[in-house]
Amino acid sequence: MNWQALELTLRLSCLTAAILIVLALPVAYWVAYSRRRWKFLVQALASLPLVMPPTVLGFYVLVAFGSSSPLGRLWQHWTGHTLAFTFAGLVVGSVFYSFPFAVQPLVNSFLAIDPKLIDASRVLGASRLATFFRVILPLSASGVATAIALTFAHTFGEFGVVLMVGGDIPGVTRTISIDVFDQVQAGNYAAANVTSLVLLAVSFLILAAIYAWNRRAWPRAPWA
Amino acid sequence: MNWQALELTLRLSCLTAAILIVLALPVAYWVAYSRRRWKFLVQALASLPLVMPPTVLGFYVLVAFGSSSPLGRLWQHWTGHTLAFTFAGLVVGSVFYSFPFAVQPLVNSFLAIDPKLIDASRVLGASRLATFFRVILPLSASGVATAIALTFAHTFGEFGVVLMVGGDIPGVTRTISIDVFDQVQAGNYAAANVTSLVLLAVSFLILAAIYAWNRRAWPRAPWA
Amino acid sequence: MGVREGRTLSSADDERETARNEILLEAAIRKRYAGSPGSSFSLDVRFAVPAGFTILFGRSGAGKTTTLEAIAGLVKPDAGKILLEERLVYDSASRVNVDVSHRGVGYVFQDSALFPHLTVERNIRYGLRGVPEIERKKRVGEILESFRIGALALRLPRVISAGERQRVALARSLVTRPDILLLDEPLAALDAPAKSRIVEDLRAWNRVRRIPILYVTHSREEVFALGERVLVIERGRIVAEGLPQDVLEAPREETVAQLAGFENIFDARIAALHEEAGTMTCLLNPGAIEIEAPLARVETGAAVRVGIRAGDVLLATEPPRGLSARNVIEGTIEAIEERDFRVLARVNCGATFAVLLTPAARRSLGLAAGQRVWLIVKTHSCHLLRPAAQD
Amino acid sequence: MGVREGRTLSSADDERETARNEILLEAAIRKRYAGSPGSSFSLDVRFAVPAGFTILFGRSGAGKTTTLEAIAGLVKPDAGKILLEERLVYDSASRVNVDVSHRGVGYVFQDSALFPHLTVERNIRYGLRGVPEIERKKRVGEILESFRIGALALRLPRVISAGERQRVALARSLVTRPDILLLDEPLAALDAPAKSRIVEDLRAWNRVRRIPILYVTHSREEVFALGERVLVIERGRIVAEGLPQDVLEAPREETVAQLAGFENIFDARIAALHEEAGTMTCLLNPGAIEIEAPLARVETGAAVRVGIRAGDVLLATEPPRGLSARNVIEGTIEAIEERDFRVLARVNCGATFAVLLTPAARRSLGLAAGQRVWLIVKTHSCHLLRPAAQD
Amino acid sequence: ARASGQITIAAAADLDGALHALIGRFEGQTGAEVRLVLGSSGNLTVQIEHGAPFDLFFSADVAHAAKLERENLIVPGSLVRYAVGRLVVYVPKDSSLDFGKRGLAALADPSVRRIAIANPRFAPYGQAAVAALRHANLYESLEPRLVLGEDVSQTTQFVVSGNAQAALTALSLMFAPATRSRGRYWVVPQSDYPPIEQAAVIVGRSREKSLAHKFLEFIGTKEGRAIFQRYGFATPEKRQ
Ligand SMILES: Nc1ncnc2c1ncn2[C@@H]1O[C@H](COP(=O)(O)OP(=O)(O)OP(=O)(O)O)[C@@H](O)[C@H]1O
Ligand SMILES: Nc1ncnc2c1ncn2[C@@H]1O[C@H](COP(=O)(O)OP(=O)(O)OP(=O)(O)O)[C@@H](O)[C@H]1O
Ligand SMILES: [Mg+2]
Ligand SMILES: [Mg+2]
Repeated sequence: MNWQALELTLRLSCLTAAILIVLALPVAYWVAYSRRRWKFLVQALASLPLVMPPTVLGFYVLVAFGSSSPLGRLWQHWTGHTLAFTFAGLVVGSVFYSFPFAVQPLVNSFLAIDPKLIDASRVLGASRLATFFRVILPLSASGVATAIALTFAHTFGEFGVVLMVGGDIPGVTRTISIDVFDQVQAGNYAAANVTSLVLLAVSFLILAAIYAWNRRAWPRAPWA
Repeated sequence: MNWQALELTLRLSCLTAAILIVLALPVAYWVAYSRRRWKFLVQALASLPLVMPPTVLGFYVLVAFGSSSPLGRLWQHWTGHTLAFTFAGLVVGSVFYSFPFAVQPLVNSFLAIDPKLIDASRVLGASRLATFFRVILPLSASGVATAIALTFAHTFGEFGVVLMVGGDIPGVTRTISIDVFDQVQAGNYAAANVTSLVLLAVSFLILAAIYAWNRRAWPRAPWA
Repeated sequence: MGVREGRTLSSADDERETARNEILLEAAIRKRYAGSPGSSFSLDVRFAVPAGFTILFGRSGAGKTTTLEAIAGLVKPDAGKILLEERLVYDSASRVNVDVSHRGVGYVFQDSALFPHLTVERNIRYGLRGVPEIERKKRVGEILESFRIGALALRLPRVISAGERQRVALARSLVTRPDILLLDEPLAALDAPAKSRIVEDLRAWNRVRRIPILYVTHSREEVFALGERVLVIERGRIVAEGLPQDVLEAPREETVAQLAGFENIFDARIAALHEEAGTMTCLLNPGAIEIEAPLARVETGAAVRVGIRAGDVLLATEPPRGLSARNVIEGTIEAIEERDFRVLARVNCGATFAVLLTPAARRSLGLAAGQRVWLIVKTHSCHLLRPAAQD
Repeated sequence: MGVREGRTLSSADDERETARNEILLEAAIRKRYAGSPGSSFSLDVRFAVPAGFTILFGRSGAGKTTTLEAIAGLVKPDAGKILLEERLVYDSASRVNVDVSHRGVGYVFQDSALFPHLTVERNIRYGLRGVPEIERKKRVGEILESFRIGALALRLPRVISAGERQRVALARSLVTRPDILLLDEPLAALDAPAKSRIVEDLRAWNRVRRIPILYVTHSREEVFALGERVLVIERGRIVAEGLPQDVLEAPREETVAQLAGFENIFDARIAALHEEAGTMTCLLNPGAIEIEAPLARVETGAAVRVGIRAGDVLLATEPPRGLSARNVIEGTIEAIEERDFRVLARVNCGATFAVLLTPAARRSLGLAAGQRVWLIVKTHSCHLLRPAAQD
Repeated sequence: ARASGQITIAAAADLDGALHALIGRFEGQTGAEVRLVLGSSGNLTVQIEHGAPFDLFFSADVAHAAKLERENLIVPGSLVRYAVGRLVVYVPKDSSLDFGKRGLAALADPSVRRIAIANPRFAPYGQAAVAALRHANLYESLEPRLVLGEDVSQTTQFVVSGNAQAALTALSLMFAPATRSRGRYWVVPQSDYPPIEQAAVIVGRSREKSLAHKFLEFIGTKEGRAIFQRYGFATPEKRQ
C-alpha cells in the first residue's frame, strides 16, 4: 500500500475541492441571479470540461502549460519551471476538470431559495455580499455539500488529467489513482485490489462525513 | 472525422442519461424523503463510483462482466456473447460510473421543495406516486436538467471505463472519446484537434439545449 | 352517501335540524411538541362536530392549526382517535392511521400553499383527477366565476396578490367536494366585500352539502357571520364550546371574554346572595359600585371577576325612571370617540366603563366629554368569569 | 436627524401638529404588469405621507403590495419619483435608483418571510449588524418582551405558529429603527387581544419616533384604531385620501362606500334642488321613497346613487315627533339578527334598509320581525356616490 | 469483391503506423477485412483474459504474450517474435543537445530539466530506457529529472507539448508528421539495452484462426519485414 500516494491524493482532493468552492460560488451566483437571457450558454460552457476525454483534456492542458504557450512561459518565468510535473499543475488541471461539478449544484441551490428571503435581507440593510453570506449560503448547505462531495470524489478518482499533466513522479504527482492504475498495468492484481479497497474505504468515510454534516445543517425536510 | 464514433457516442450518452434518470429518481426520492438516520451512508455509497480511477473501475467491471465471472457467464448463456465488448456492456458500465451525478442533484431539488406543497397535494387526494409526478418532479426541473446534463456530458467524455469494458471495437464500442484518444496517441494532433472541436461543439449544443429548456421550465427566480 | 344525497332534496330547514344532531366528525387528539428550546406545547382536545360551520376560535399559538393538521392526517397525534362520518381514520389504540389522501378532507392552509408551477386554473383542477372532463370544466368554471378569479385563470400563483391566492386556495379545496372541510383562516387576507361575498357563497354551498366545516378564525365578525357552533381553544385545551352567542356573549372563562371582546372586566367581591330573587350583589373594584348579577354558586365574600359587554350598557342623559333594569350607575363621560361606525364612550363611575353606541344615538343625545350620564346595565348582562390562566 | 431628535422632547400634541405638515414620504409611481395572461394590471399613484400612521386601504388586488414594494425598492417602477425624508431614492427622469439596503426602510411582508435557518432571536438580530452588542442585546430583549415572543427566542420559524411568525416579523423590522415603516397586513393572523396590544405598542412607539408608517389593511377596525390618515386605492389608482372619518364615513366613490361598509346603496333620481335650504330631494329605487340629501352639483332628473350607513339610521317604534331630522320613513321589520354584538335589522319601506342597533336598544324597544317601525335619517347621513367602475 | 472473412487485431500503440501499412497490403491481397484495435499491452492482455473478441494480439513485448500462452488462451505454438523495437532520444527541434558527439551523456546538460520515459514498471520501452541510462552511468544522476508516461506515446507528447526537454521513446513513433515536425531524434545504439522483442499470438477464442495464421505468415514475408523496418523496427534474430 502506497501511503505516500494516498496522502498526496487526499491533499490534492481537499485543495481542489476548497479552491473549486471558492471559484464556483461567484460563478454560480452569477448564473443563478443574472438576468441575462444568454446565461444558459454560460451554464453549458461551464459543463464543457466534462465532455472531453480526460487524457485528451490532459493533453491540451499540457500544451497550454508547455514552454511553447504564453501561459507556460509566463509561469516558467516566475517559478523557473513548467507547471507540468508539479503538484501545482495537478491542482490546476483538477480544478479545471472538476469545475462543472462545483457550479451546477450551487446554481440549483441558489435558485431554490425563496426570493422573498433575499428581499427581506436587503430591506433589513444587508448588502448583497452580506446577504450572500448570511442568507443565501447557509440556505444552500445541501448544494455546497454536494459540490464538495462531487468535486472531492471526482478529483480523488481523477486519472486522465493527472496522468497527462503529472508525469507520475513519486511524492509529487503520483496519486493513488495512478498508483492503482500502474499496478493493474503491471499485472499486480492483488496489490491493485488492496489499494482499491483502501481508496474506497477512505473516500467512503470522507463522503459520509460530508453528507452527515449536511444532514445536521438546518433540516428543511418534513421529517426533521 | 469519425462520424460513426460520434453517432455511437451520442447514442450511448442519450441512452445512459435516460436510464440513469429512471434509476436515479427512486433512489433520490428515498434519500430525500426517508426518515432513516443512516441514509447519509447511502448517499456516500452512491457517490463511490466516482472515486475509483475510471480505468481501474473499468478493470473491475470487466472482471465482473468477463467470461470468467458468474455474471458474465450467465449473460453469455442468454445472449451468446459476453457483456463486455458490446454496446450493452458500455451502457451498463457508463450507467454505473455516472450514477452519482444523477442522484445528488435530484436529492437536492427534492429537498428544496416546500413540504407544505406535498401536504397540499396529498390532502387533495393525490397518492404518493401522483404527488411525485404532478408536484415533486415538475418542481425539480432544474435538478432533472442538471442530472441529465451532467450524466450526458460525463458519458460523452467517458473514457476509462469505456476503453476497458468496450475494447475499442470500431462501430460497436469505439466512442468518440476513444477515437480522439487514439488520434493523440498516434500523434495525429491535427485530426485530434478537429475531432475535439466537433466533440465540443456537439456537446455544447446539447448542453445549451438542456439548460435552455430548464430556463423555460417554470422560472422561480426573482427576475423571471 | 345515499343518505346525504337524499337529504339535499328535503327542505333546507328540516334538514338543518336533523343534521344538527348527527355528529360527522369526532376527535380526541393528544400531541406534544417537546424538545424545542423555550416552552413546549401540548395539545389535548376532544370534541364532536356536526354538519355545518363550527368555528375554532383561539388566540395565536393556541393549537388551532395543529388540531386541523391532526384531523387531516398531516401530523400524527401521540395518542387519540379520530372518526370521520363514522369511519375510523386514526386510532392510536388499534394503530389505525388512514393515509391523508384517503381521508376525504378538504384543507385550506393558513398560507395558501398553491402549486407554484401550475396556473390558477390547473391548481383548482388538481384535485379533480377522476372526474370526467365535462364535469370538471363545469365545476372549475363555476368556482372561478363565483370567487371572481376567472381573470386570473391562466396566471401563475407568483404573479397574483395575496388575497387572490387565498381565494384560489379556497376554490381548490371546495371544488373537490370533500366530506369534511378544514379551513385555517381562509379569509384573513381578504377585504370586507370579498369576505362577505365568499362567506355567503360558503353558507349557500353548505346548505346543500351539509358537511362539517371546521373553520379557524380570529375575527369575531366571522364567528357570528358563519358560526353555528364555536369551539374555543386555549393553550391546547378546549375551554368553551357551544353556540356563538352562548360562548362569546356569556363567557365563563376570562380568556374567552377577552377574545370575545368583553370590554369591561372588573375585580369584584360578592356582597350578598338573594336566593329568592335569583340575583346576588357584587361590589366592583374598590367597592365603589354595587351591581346586581345573576345568582351563581359562590360564597358571600368570594373574590370574582365580572365581565360586561360595552354594547350591553345603555346610556341616558337623564336619570331613567320606571325601568326594569336593576343597575343604574351615575357617572361622567371621560372620553368619547368614533371607531369604525361605532361610538365608544368611557364613563367614569368610580371605575371606568366602556359603552358602545351608534353614531346616530350619540348625535341625538348630543353626547360629549365631561357630560353627566347614567349607565343602565341589565342583571343578565353581568357575567361572572373564571380568572385567566397566568400568561 | 438633529431636528427629529429634538422634537421628541417637545410635548406629544404640539409635535403631532408640526409633524402633520411635514411630508416625509413623497411618491409618484407608475408600474404596469403586462403580458400576463388574463387582464393586465397597472398602478399609477401619487401621494405624500407625513409622520404618523397612514393606512393604505383597498380591496384584494388593488395594488397595495405593489406600492409598498416600489417604495422599498423591491420592485422597479416603470416611471416615477420617490422621496424619503427629502432624499431622492428613485427618479426615472434622472435615473436615480438607491439600493434597497440603503433606503432605511422597515418592511413587514404579507407573508412573514422569516429566515428559516435562523432562530427567532437571530432573525430579530439580523438587521442590527452595526449596533454594539450591549445595545443590541437590550433592544432585542425589549422587543421580545413587548411582543410576548420571548419563549420562542431559540426556536426556528418552522416550528412556531402563523401568528407567532407575524409577531417575529414585525419585531424584526421595528428593532432596526427604520426611517420609514411599510407594513403589509402585519396583524392579519393575530387574535383581537394580541392585535390591540401590538397596535397600542406601535402607537406608543411612533409617538416617540414620529416616522411615516404606511400600513396596509383590510380591517376597518384597524383603520380607526391606527389611522391618522387613509389612502384608498382601487385598481391601481388612489381614489380617496384624508382622515378616516372623512374618507370612510363620507365616501364619494361607490367602491370606497362598499369597502367602508355602506350597507345601504340605492339607485336614485334627483327630483328637486332646494338651493336656499342646501338640500335636494332624491327618489330612491322605483320612486317609492323620497329622501332629502345635502345639495350637490347635479341636474334635476340625473341618475345618482345614494349611500346610507346602517349605523346612521335611527329606529323608533312610534312615529317620532318634534325631531330635526327631515327624513322619516315608515316600514316593517323584515328580519332582525345579532351579529358580533351588533343587531342588524332589515326594514322594508318599499326598498329594504339595513339598520344597525345595539343589543341593548333592541331589547329596550322589544324589536321583532313583522313590527311596524319608523326610520329616521339625517340629511347629512345621505351620501351621493359616483358609480363604481365596471367589475 | 473476394470477401473472405474478417479479423480483429489488437495491437500495442507503437505499432500503429506499421500495422496500418501492413493491413492495407494484406487486405488488398486477400480481400479479407481487418479491424485494428490499439491499446496498451497490459490493457489488451486483461481484455483477452476476459473474453475480448480479438483474433490476433501484437504485444509490445514478449512477456504479455507469454503470459497468455501460459494461461492457455492462445492457439498453441502461435507465438511469434515479429519485430524488435528501437529506442531513440527525442528532443525539441530547437534543442542544442548534440547526441552525435556525446551520446546519452548529452542528457546531463543542465538545460534538460525533465526527461520523459515510459513507466518502467510495465512498459518495455521504459525498461529499455532505464537500462540504457544505467549503461551510460547516468541513471543515478538523472533519476530526479525523470517523468513517467503511461506509454511511449505519452512520453513523446511530453516533449511535443514543450514540457520535457527530452524523451526516451520508440523509433516507430518518429514517423508521425506532428512528431517529426516538432522535434528530432537520435537512435540509441542497440547494444546499450536488452533487445525490445515484440511477440504476437493468435487468440485461442478466435473464429478466424486460418485467416489469423495467414496474417501472421504475411508479416513474416519479405514484404512484411520491409514494412516493419520502414516503421523503425529491427528484424528479430532467429532463435528457436
Ligand atoms: N409580478 C406580477 N406580475 C403580474 N401581475 C402581478 C404581479 N404581482 C401582482 N400582480 C397583479 O397586480 C395586482 C395588484 O397586486 P398587489 O399584490 O399589489 O395587490 P394587493 O393590493 O396587495 O392585494 P392583496 O390585498 O390581495 O394582497 C393584482 O391583480 C395582481 O394579480
Ligand atoms: N413543529 C412544531 N414543533 C414544535 N412546536 C410547534 C410546532 N408547530 C407548532 N408549534 C407550537 O405549538 C403551538 C401551537 O401552534 P399552532 O400552529 O397550532 O397554533 P395556532 O393556534 O394555529 O396559532 P396561529 O393563530 O398563530 O396560527 C405554538 O405555540 C407553536 O409554537
Ligand atoms: Mg395557525
Ligand atoms: Mg398584498
